[in-house]
Amino acid sequence: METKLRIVLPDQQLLKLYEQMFLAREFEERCAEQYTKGHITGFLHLYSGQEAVAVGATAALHRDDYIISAYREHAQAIVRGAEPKRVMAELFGKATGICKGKGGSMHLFDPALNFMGGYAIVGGQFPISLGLAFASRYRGEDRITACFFGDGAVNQGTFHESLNWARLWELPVLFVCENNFYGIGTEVHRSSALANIHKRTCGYDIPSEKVDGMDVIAVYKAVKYAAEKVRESGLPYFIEATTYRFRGHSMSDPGKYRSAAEHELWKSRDPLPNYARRLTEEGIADRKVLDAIEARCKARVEEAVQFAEQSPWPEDEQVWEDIYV
Amino acid sequence: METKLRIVLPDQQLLKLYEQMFLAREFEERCAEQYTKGHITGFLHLYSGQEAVAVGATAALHRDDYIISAYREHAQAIVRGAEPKRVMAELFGKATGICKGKGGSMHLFDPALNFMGGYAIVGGQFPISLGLAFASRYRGEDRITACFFGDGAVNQGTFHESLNWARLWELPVLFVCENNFYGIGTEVHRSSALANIHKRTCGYDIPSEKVDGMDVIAVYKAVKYAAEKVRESGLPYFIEATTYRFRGHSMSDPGKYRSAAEHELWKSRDPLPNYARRLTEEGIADRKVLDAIEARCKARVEEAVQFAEQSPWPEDEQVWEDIYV
Amino acid sequence: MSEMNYRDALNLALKEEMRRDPSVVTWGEDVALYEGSFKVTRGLLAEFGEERVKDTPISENTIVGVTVGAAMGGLRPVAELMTVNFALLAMDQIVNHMSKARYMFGGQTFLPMVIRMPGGGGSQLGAQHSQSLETFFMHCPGLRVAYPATPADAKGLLKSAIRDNNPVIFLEHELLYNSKGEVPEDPEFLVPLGKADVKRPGEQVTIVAYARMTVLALQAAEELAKEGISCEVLDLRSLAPLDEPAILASVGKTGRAVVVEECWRTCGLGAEIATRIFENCFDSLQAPVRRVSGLDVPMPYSRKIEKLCIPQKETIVQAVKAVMQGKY
Amino acid sequence: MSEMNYRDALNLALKEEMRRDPSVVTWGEDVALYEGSFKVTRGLLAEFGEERVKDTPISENTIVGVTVGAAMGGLRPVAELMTVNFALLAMDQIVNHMSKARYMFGGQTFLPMVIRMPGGGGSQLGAQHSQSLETFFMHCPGLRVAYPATPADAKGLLKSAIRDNNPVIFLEHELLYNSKGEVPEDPEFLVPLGKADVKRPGEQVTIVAYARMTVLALQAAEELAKEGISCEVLDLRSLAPLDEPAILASVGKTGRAVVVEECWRTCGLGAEIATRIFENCFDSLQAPVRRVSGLDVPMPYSRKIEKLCIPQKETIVQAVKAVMQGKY
Ligand SMILES: Cc1ncc(C[n+]2csc(CCOP(=O)(O)OP(=O)(O)O)c2C)c(N)n1
Ligand SMILES: Cc1ncc(C[n+]2csc(CCOP(=O)(O)OP(=O)(O)O)c2C)c(N)n1
Ligand SMILES: [Mg+2]
Ligand SMILES: [Mg+2]
Repeated sequence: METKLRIVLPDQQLLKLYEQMFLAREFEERCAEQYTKGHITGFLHLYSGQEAVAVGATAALHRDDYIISAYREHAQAIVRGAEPKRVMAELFGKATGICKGKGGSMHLFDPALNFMGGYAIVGGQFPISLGLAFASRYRGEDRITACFFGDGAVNQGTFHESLNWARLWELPVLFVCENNFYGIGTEVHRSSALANIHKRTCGYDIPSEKVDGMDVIAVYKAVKYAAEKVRESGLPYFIEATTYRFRGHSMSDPGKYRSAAEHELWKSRDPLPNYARRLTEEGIADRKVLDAIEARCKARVEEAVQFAEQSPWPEDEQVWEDIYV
Repeated sequence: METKLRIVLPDQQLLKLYEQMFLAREFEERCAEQYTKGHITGFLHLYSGQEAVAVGATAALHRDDYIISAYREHAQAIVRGAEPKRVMAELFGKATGICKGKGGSMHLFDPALNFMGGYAIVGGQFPISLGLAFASRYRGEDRITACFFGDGAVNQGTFHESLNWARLWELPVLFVCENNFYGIGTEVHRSSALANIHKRTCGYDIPSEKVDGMDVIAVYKAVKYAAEKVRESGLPYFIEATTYRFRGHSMSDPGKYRSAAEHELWKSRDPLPNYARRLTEEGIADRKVLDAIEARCKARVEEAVQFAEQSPWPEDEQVWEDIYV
Repeated sequence: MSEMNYRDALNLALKEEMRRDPSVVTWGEDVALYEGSFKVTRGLLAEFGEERVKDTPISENTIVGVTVGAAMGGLRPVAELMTVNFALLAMDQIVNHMSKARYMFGGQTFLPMVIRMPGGGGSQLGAQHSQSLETFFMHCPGLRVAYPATPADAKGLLKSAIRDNNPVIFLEHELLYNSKGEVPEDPEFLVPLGKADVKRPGEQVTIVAYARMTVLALQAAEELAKEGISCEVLDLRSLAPLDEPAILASVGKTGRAVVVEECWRTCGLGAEIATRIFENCFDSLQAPVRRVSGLDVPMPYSRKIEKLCIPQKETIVQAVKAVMQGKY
Repeated sequence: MSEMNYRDALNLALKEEMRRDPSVVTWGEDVALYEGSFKVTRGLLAEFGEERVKDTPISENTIVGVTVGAAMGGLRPVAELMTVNFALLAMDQIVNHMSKARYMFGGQTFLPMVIRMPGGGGSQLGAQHSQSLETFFMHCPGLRVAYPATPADAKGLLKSAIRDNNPVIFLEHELLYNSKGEVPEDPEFLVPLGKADVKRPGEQVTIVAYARMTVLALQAAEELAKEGISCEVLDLRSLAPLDEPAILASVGKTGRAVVVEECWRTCGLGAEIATRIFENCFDSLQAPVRRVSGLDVPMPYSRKIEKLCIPQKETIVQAVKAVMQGKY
């Protein structure tokens, strides 16, 4: 028996979760379109399919908590509060982008939102998350750091170094592994001796658990519990959220290494329609309400595309700015 | 109840273990003396106290098996069969050294002995040991690779990357951690979240066990069992041998971070006198036999020192040799 | 001869060498089942099987270290790092181990290994994915470094690298994978490591370049020829050993030089080449050597400003003209 | 002024800055309880406690990454890598993260952090422990790099580095820790980053050097003075930014230059400095700039041959004489 939604959160917030997931999906799908049109170039890693993780987790964190992630982070930034238009402008390489067009898809950052960056080096964010957590603790802030990463990242040396270190220094870090079962074209059991990723924390005395990353409420509850654990104990905690990306690794990957059957199975677990069904079944929203939400999201993303298109390019001189203080 | 020695090995071999431990100790103590005299310079990390590990393990391995280690490896090389005089000459920086004076204390190497090197970068030998093991398996050789390292090395990223990889590729590697409880001046519980090092393999599905590294017979038996496991299964195995270095980290370290009481406790567990006592108690040797062994070792090391002293320096041109084939 | 692209030329080199010598094996992230991030290893798993063509975890330092060990153990491994940017995670194994093992062990071992890696910028991949790190490898003794500009050189150099008994860093330019050219079919066609190649003979100024910079230099030379300036384009092909005799011979003839480097200018390889020219041709040089370099900035993402950071045909043309006027 | 050695000057700089600013924290392998492998952090744990002075596991890439994160989070962390050789394990965090975070995030963050590391060779530590990797850091935009030669500069530069809002690689020479000199007591005594210093004025030839090479250059100049050759010794102190104006001013005056670098010659920083001199003083130079460099070999252990690989007073003297004769 699933918990009734209303026991978990009030209606407004339950609807907000849907809105955020829809916004994220819409954003990513429009990115794909803009990439095809040549407006977005470079690597473009889309989040479609994984929305329940970012949305559920972010809702469970405090606004002050740090979030840090990898290169598949558009949705995470937007759900945290980044304006879709500034993110889209960034992907277009425009001066109005969230990083002035200097970062691009893989390097979104907004200190005002405590969104501490997307990083393109697999595993690069682990040690940085520890430093952020140390700084918070040092200053006596009631802040934890949530560090997002993929299943492929757990074989990087920094994963090990950082898990050991986080426990040793007793740092308030919540590790969130988004296990979508593939690192590019390599399935997790072809890269990890222990494919059951959350079990890998046994060597560091860090508690861990697995959660269904296609269920936004399950993610919300797990992260809520874990974040409070981290906050109270000051110690790290580890969550593995199993999920799936509906697209290839990046726009240039046709994703042929995954079978149609596997794809279909996961498609049937799409977090959006499934959550929408629960919302209506439990009488929290009817189709009209959802339609309105969806229309609002579509309009926001359309506005973002227009904004990005119409925004100016960076000036040539900007090449030399922002290297040193 | 300890196993009776004669159940484990024939007398000759039991005596050989003593001879090797004594030779190793004598060698190291004379190195210390030569360092004080200025004949040996650079870093000098001595093995005194840890002899039971190298001697017990090497005796349990096949002559064809690869051994690879770190920078505290004089004894390991000598026990494997390296001539003390060529090792001493290496430490003196002489052309007759085992690496022509180019490697020094931290880089002993002898392919004829399948002694695949001492490495001075903590953790550097892990991936190399995997490559050696892969090459053996690829050629269908009945050879395993024994990789020695310290308790400090287990927090290096390569430890994690290599353990995962060794299990994933099913490589015949025997990992031997010499836990002497300190990495330079840092005690193991100040560097490892899980101080019980052999438990850290849980994240890689690699079996592991702990053995008393002050007891040459215990080490021999554990490594014998483990090496056969590796040979039969083709899979990695992990041994933690708890031990102690009687000297500072290197000759320049007075070792003040360790209490006198701790030092005394471990001194009472010195593998040499304890093993000598067992040999006499079980009637395998009397004091005269041991005296003869000890005298022989002393003479060999004395000869080594003389050889090193009298050997020529490398020629200047040698600086340019051995970079490329 | 048959026309093929740089990617396929590299692929063919791998296949030919694997057919020729069973001790050649290859591994890297996504090289087997996925056939490589840039598809250079296409068809290898199918032809050579799981024991010779292997996927690895995302563990770059260990990728290189395993390759060192396998080479020490008698194989001829060819590893791929997905891009040169990730070689920064493997600098310990590259610089501390791969380049030094032979020397520090007194010549008792050798490492017949190759680490392949795509490099270069210009695809709007941002600061962490657009680096040109060739100078790092060139600075480190004990390594051979190759970086081909054409499909034929790609094939011939990779084959030589695999057969060489020294450790080789083999760079491939991401923007050249689709570039086409004639490639000899002879499976014994080899391009020697350490030999530069005059890709276009000329009289008045030498343009020293490598990899994609050679392609741009040739375009610039073509354009300059129309204005009556005759450029010799010297393609280094190998960065280590550096073919100093070829550089000095060309500059000795032309009396002027422009060095084009994609890497950062400060302490880039262009400074080394310029210095060797200055040191050796001091009296015969008719103008200061000029460097055309990548800008000393982390690479910005936006294509509008990214292109300012990488040498372009136009910047090479300008530099040549300036050198012709003896101006700095 | 009081006389103290380089080690104690660095130690004092750390103490003064930690007293001055509670956001200054420090960590590294063995820096707390053991007080540092080279004892630079002596007394810090006792004075500042476990939360400000911390031991770390042997995890170099993470040491640098934690420092990046802590700086991003508003602290002024100073990390120690036990030696520069181990920085090769941290090149990912240094080059991919520390040097680029500000730029790739569009200037929305800055990293007031310092990574200290002893470097250099000459103690018979063999190939893996004797490297001079300063050029790697100098090549990478986004970093500041300092490498002092004297106790006073050590103190003043480290204090500036800690107060600077940019990420700084702070190199210390292992063979200089015991060297003595006068050090100002004023806790506001700072040596600016990016400013070279004429350590000995002279007329006929400029010796450009840094760190221990400055010490050797001064000895060489002393000896050359006896033979009537007047050398100006310019100590770079900072390698990035490079004080090009100071270099050009000195060489503009003397017309001759010798650059002394401890690192490998090929693509070493000496090539950069020589090139800048050639580029800018082409017409006024009276002889080719000469480099005195570390040999392009992995460092051998044996002291007999190790010393051939590192510039010595004598090799500098010879180079100056050759330059005075206009010879190459
Ligand atoms: C250090 C490093 N190595 C390799 C890559 C290339 N690469 C980019 S994403 C990726 C796979 C990562 O998989 P995972 O962590 O599961 O994240 P996902 O893409 O599934 O979100 C790889 C190998 C990289 N960016 N950084
Ligand atoms: C990568 C690296 N980091 C730091 C060092 C400096 N260092 C040399 S030995 C050592 C401690 C290693 O301890 P452990 O692995 O327990 O070996 P032990 O010395 O006890 O035999 C350290 C930190 C090094 N050599 N390599
Ligand atoms: Mg994944
Ligand atoms: Mg130890």
